[in-house]
Amino acid sequence: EDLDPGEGNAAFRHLPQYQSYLENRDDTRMTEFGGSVPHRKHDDFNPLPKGYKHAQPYLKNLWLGYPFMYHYDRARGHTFALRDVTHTDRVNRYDEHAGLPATCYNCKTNAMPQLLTRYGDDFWAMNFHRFRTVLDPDRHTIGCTNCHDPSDHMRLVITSVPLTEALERQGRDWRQASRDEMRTLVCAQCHVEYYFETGEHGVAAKPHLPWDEGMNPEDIYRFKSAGDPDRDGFSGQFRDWVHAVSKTPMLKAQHPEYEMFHDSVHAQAGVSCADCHMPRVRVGPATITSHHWTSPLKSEAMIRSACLGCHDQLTPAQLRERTEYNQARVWRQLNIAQEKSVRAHEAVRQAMEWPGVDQALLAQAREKVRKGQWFWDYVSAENSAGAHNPVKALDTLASSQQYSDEAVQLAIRATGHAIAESMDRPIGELVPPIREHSRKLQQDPAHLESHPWLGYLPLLPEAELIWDGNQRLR
Amino acid sequence: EDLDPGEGNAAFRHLPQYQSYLENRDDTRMTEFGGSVPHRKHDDFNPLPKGYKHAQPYLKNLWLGYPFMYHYDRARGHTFALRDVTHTDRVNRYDEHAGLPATCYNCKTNAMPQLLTRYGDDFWAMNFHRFRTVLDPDRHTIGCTNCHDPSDHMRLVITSVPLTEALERQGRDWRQASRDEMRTLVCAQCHVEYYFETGEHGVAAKPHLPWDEGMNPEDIYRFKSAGDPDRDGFSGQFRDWVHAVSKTPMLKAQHPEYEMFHDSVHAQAGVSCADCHMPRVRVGPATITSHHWTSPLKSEAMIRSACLGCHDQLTPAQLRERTEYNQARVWRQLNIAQEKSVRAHEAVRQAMEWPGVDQALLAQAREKVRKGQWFWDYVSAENSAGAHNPVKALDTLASSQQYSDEAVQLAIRATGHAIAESMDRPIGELVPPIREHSRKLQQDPAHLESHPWLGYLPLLPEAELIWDGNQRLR
Amino acid sequence: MKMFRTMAALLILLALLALGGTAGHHMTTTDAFCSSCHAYEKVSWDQGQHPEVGCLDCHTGGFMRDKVQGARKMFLVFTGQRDPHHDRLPSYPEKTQANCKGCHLTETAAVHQPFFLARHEGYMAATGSCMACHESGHVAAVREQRHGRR
Ligand code: HEC
Ligand code: HEC
Ligand code: HEC
Ligand code: HEC
Ligand code: HEC
Ligand code: HEC
Ligand code: HEC
Ligand code: HEC
Ligand code: HEC
Ligand code: HEC
Ligand code: HEC
Ligand code: HEC
Ligand code: HEC
Ligand code: HEC
Ligand SMILES: [Ca+2]
Ligand SMILES: [Ca+2]
Repeated sequence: EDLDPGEGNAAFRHLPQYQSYLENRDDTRMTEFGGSVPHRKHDDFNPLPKGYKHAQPYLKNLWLGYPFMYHYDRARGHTFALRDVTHTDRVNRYDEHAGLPATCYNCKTNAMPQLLTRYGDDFWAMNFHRFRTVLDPDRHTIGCTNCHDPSDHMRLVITSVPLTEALERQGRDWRQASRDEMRTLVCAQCHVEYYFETGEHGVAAKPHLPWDEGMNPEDIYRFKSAGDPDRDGFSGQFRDWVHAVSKTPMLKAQHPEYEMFHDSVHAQAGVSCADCHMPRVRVGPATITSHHWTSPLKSEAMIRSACLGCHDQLTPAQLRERTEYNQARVWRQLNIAQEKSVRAHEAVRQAMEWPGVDQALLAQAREKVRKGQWFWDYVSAENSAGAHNPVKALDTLASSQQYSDEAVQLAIRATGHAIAESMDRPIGELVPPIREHSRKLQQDPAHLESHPWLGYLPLLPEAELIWDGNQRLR
Repeated sequence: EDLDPGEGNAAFRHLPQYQSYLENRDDTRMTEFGGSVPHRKHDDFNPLPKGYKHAQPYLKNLWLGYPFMYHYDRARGHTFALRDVTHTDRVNRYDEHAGLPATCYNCKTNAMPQLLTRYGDDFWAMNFHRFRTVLDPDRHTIGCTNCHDPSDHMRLVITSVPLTEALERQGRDWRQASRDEMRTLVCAQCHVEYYFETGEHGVAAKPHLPWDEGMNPEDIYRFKSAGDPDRDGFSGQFRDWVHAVSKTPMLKAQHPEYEMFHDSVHAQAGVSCADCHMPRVRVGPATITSHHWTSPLKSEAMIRSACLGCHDQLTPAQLRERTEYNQARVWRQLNIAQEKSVRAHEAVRQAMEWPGVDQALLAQAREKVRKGQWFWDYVSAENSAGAHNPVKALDTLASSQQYSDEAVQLAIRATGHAIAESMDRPIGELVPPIREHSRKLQQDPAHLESHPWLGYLPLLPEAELIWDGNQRLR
Repeated sequence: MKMFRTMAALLILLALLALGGTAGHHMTTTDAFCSSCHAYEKVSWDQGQHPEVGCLDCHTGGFMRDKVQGARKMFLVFTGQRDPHHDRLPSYPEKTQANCKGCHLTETAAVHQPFFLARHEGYMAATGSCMACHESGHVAAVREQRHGRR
């Protein structure tokens, strides 16, 4: 490529903030429900670093037919972003065509302005692989210029096009935002739910933030049920993919941290992301804003600097205890919602195979499957295990459970209650978790026979890895 | 009765706290989810003061066979306690025998010490009616000596026998408690879950606090599943009553404010009931502890004095908004849990009538009905609509919904899935709410035919009201 | 540096006190002197009902006790054993209360405000403490900020 993405982060290596930024390279520490070890998020059967006690065993089932079924790890520091996106199995590294578009770089690199200047709106839909060798995993991973304007004393700026446009649609301009608002908006560049516009109605593969009817799960669900082609870049019902087993048009939620947070008690009190994730810390004689974005619960010292400024009535131990109190309850309901969502797919599967099934009821059942899983994913994909807004997380999960149960009920009704009996089994027996799956495994017919649900996937042609990170292997 | 309960509250009428105590007589103001108008808690079809928009329409169904089905109103001020207990239809005023024992006075009068001195442990099981004319509704309603020792400069004291004993079983002595602890313990005398000991194993009808395994819903449920006769005053499974329709051995939760609160974020921070419900207020040149126990959300001024001492980062409007944000979510899930609990009773009812039903599965179904309703009632009977601990309230309601759903599933299974179809209808059609019911109505055969579930109640012999408050009518 | 300055100031004060000169005596009986340690009490007093009444009007146990206590307190602060800005301080409401009574439950009051006295006899019979109903010296909400919000 004839593109020079520049010196990137290295240009700032002499600033003390850069030193603290390098701490993002520590990916060895977990907290009870969070932390930075990039384990497989469905893996509750291996110890760290591969799995973790708090995992969601049915993730591969729930995402069957969508690249997320191949690979989904816990997030780690910003310094790894470019490395991780070029190693993930979600992107097809066995083919010259990546399957996923270049748009994925939007939230992984500081070079987006250069890329967009060079290619304009064509960029988004380009082949992901084209930029593997252009971007350097250290210099061009998420860094200073994502949030700062170096030509204006490092003033906070928004460089994300999707966020700028989403705000514009709300009649807001980040240039008018207060300093406090900016301390959250810089994060909302990436820690937000998104979808890709369709080429038909919008700009192919361009990320779009679905906020026009509100940021809560029911608002975004409504938004995605009836797209306005001009405004939203898609028409009618949006679908990220069709579930391989239940043939339901599904939605995927991604990291809606900002959306979960926006109506929390902290947001109401004017607290910003940076207040908790970028506390002021002492570095020798200077006091700087920490640029180590990670769980604030990693140590007592971190809780002290992140929380105690406001929470002087509580000790660090109490703050950790209380956050975990909330998270434990959210986590319990999250995993129950997960199981109910699996059951809903299975009910639809059984109903589909029933001769003479009532198609109208089946369609209603699918609608509830879609809704139930969306409400679950709003909490599941959000990375705080509920800490950002426990009350909303729990209410959302209760709704998810109810929608999934209704899906089962509708599917049973669609068969004149014929499948009532066969559905009446514990979930572990009815549908075991898919423990292993990847693009490589999907090339193996024996693997596709190892779980009833895997049989619904097409066999992939045998192929070898072409790309590994920014290395071309063959 | 040859008992002089003394001058009671009138003895303190010259103290400024007494003036503020008299404000408890205002029963005209509501808040969004709380307040003091004593409307019928199931009535969502009449305007105030009889009903209210936030009501729980299925209460009479859920308590069928238990006195609560006759009458259950929103609580109002302490000054009404004796009036209300002598007017409630839960106590049988149509018969010389009250049906409920004198023990009910335990939390309605300041004369308990005198009563217990006079009658000892015989008091609890005595006829409620015997004391109607003994206690004066103003002088002997809840008042100063419930919480204060006038012979020791009004020091805070615990006069409740059940609380004193519950603390003792935990190895605690309120005489050693700090001032802050006492500011909560005085409320825990009454705002707690209780049951009555059985005459067989304990002291007949004596109130007992079920805290020996913990205060959370699952702890108390376990406690009531296997009573230790010596410690608990009952043996094996405790039951408050058997549900008229599903024949399930049920539990009733009553006002577990202290239990809901005890592991909340406020409790963890050392906040006491009195901090929010008895703020310091100015009375001319004096600044006294308010003795108007009511919702702190009734006015901006109240929020200011009750909350702003700690919450200086939030405005009164924000505090109200946030509390209602939590309550609205709890309330939504509360009413869904309520409907699922009704459905569970109905499933068991249908299964019972199925020839050849599997009795073992039916018993399992009843176990889940009992559990689901208990978890619901822990939140329903708690008077803050979740404000005291929203995260626990929501988690508890999710569990309730799950247990009730499992009950339905088990009942269906017990019939070899025969009732799957007849159960598959909206709850409003399957079982409509019982809107009117009372002891008087239960004397009318036509009324018992007006709702399928009412048919399960025995017709009561015709009778006229004998008692009205402390007036004998005939 | 700040620490050093405080220590120096305290040493001088201690010296003045030891000399027992009138200047020293005068200086150590001003409200400003007290406020140099008791900032929260100063603010809570400012907002209370006794702007005209000085610290020592309420907080005196007599000349000797005041001086001995004063020297002791300076020693405690000087040696870093106590930090009056953050530690919970002892409180002797009975002693203070004697001074309340001295000003308010007087012969004059008995003559001019007999009802006041009669009512207060009742109040005191019930509670035994003026502070049950009056935050007269200090507004409690302000004073308690020193101990954390509660
Ligand atoms: C009031 C403090 C607070 C605020 C404000 C806040 N967070 Fe968090 N955040 C937390 C806590 C606590 C956790 C849970 C960490 C854990 O479980 O170890 C967390 C977790 C996260 C995680 C996952 C970290 C991990 O360990 O896996 C991400 C990502 C995150 N927050 C991003 C954001 C963003 C973006 C915003 C603003 C929209 C935000 N946070 C606002 C406190 C906060
Ligand atoms: C709107 C911003 C945004 C877009 C667009 C985006 N991501 Fe991400 N990505 C994030 C954020 C924020 C995280 C960290 C939080 C998390 O993991 O949920 C993340 C984490 C990741 C990770 C590391 C954790 C994991 O999921 O295994 C990978 C890999 C990744 N993204 C790949 C992709 C790919 C592939 C695409 C394109 C399909 C993409 N991202 C598009 C924001 C984005
Ligand atoms: C994800 C967003 C983000 C990234 C990436 C980022 N910063 Fe910052 N930076 C902030 C925020 C937020 C502040 C606080 C600004 C404020 O409070 O006004 C800040 C503050 C600063 C400041 C002002 C001094 C201080 O410590 O508060 C400097 C200098 C700075 N950053 C340098 C850098 C450098 C160098 C990098 C790259 C290594 C970098 N930043 C990457 C968000 C970011
Ligand atoms: C340009 C996109 C982008 C921006 C801007 C951004 N993030 Fe991230 N963030 C990511 C991605 C991508 C990851 C995951 C990287 C990976 O796992 O490879 C991540 C990971 C994280 C994590 C997890 C780190 C860990 O230790 O597990 C936290 C916490 C976090 N971000 C907080 C923030 C906060 C707070 C801000 C704003 C001050 C912010 N992020 C701004 C994209 C972004
Ligand atoms: C800039 C101020 C600020 C910071 C920083 C902050 N908080 Fe808070 N927090 C608040 C406010 C304000 C509330 C609402 C209650 C109140 O007014 O105190 C609150 C409420 C809470 C609650 C109770 C509500 C709930 O969601 O359960 C918890 C728990 C909590 N914070 C944890 C944390 C933790 C953990 C951190 C650090 C990672 C943190 N907070 C950082 C201001 C802050
Ligand atoms: C942090 C403040 C706070 C504490 C501490 C607190 N409450 Fe409350 N309480 C509330 C709020 C807020 C409501 C909801 C009022 C409403 O909805 O209008 C409430 C409601 C109530 C109600 C119902 C009032 C009504 O309007 O119907 C009762 C009874 C009650 N509390 C008793 C208690 C008891 C007993 C304790 C201690 C075990 C306690 N409260 C501790 C704030 C508190
Ligand atoms: C352990 C203390 C306690 C005992 C024992 C007790 N109550 Fe109550 N009662 C309360 C409290 C606290 C309230 C206010 C909160 C509420 O209504 O939930 C209340 C409220 C009431 C009310 C007014 C609201 C309503 O429910 O209609 C009536 C009537 C009442 N009780 C009757 C009784 C009767 C009859 C008994 C005996 C079976 C009884 N109480 C036993 C504590 C108790
Ligand atoms: C439900 C419990 C309860 C009842 C009933 C009650 N009080 Fe109190 N009272 C308290 C609490 C709690 C305090 C605050 C004590 C503390 O903070 O140490 C208090 C404080 C007082 C004080 C001390 C001064 C003050 O205002 O803080 C007096 C005097 C007093 N009450 C008188 C009365 C009188 C007179 C009645 C009857 C009209 C009464 N109390 C009824 C709980 C109660
Ligand atoms: C002796 C028993 C008893 C004690 C002690 C007690 N309560 Fe109550 N409380 C009741 C009863 C009974 C009612 C309901 C009265 C009625 O509706 O007839 C009630 C009602 C209430 C209400 C509802 C008032 C309204 O306006 O709706 C609040 C709030 C309340 N109590 C708070 C407290 C607090 C706070 C304490 C401790 C400081 C406390 N109570 C101590 C028995 C008690
Ligand atoms: C004596 C101190 C104190 C009083 C009084 C108090 N609070 Fe709090 N409140 C806290 C503390 C401490 C937290 C935990 C967060 C923190 O550290 O600020 C908190 C958290 C909260 C939260 C967030 C947690 C949740 O449950 O959602 C809300 C909402 C809240 N308080 C409302 C109120 C209201 C309403 C009142 C008055 C009726 C009140 N508080 C009175 C100390 C207090
Ligand atoms: C050198 C700092 C200092 C100065 C100046 C000072 N105090 Fe104190 N004061 C203290 C300390 C330290 C304590 C706690 C003593 C202890 O822990 O025994 C205290 C305690 C008190 C107490 C509570 C204990 C008691 O004796 O009743 C009162 C009242 C008090 N001081 C009043 C005053 C007054 C009035 C003045 C001015 C005449 C004053 N103080 C000047 C440091 C000081
Ligand atoms: C040195 C004499 C003196 C002492 C000691 C004293 N007072 Fe006073 N008090 C006054 C004077 C003078 C006023 C009139 C207000 C003013 O101008 O400061 C007053 C006013 C009051 C008032 C009425 C305030 C109003 O709003 O009308 C109260 C109540 C009071 N004092 C209580 C007390 C209490 C309680 C104490 C002990 C803690 C006390 N006083 C100690 C002299 C004194
Ligand atoms: C039980 C509460 C209570 C106690 C204890 C109490 N007071 Fe009062 N005080 C009041 C009230 C109420 C008023 C205003 C109405 C009145 O005079 O009764 C008042 C008024 C006053 C006034 C103002 C009189 C005026 O003319 O404006 C003074 C001065 C005063 N009190 C001093 C004291 C002193 C000194 C003590 C202790 C010996 C004391 N009080 C104890 C409740 C109390
Ligand atoms: C009108 C009387 C009055 C005046 C004037 C007064 N105080 Fe006090 N002070 C009190 C009373 C009464 C208490 C005890 C309160 C209690 O324990 O309830 C007290 C308590 C204290 C304490 C103990 C602190 C604690 O935490 O209990 C200190 C220190 C103190 N005062 C210092 C001062 C200083 C310094 C001034 C002048 C700036 C001052 N006071 C003026 C009446 C007064
Ligand atoms: Ca999405
Ligand atoms: Ca009970």
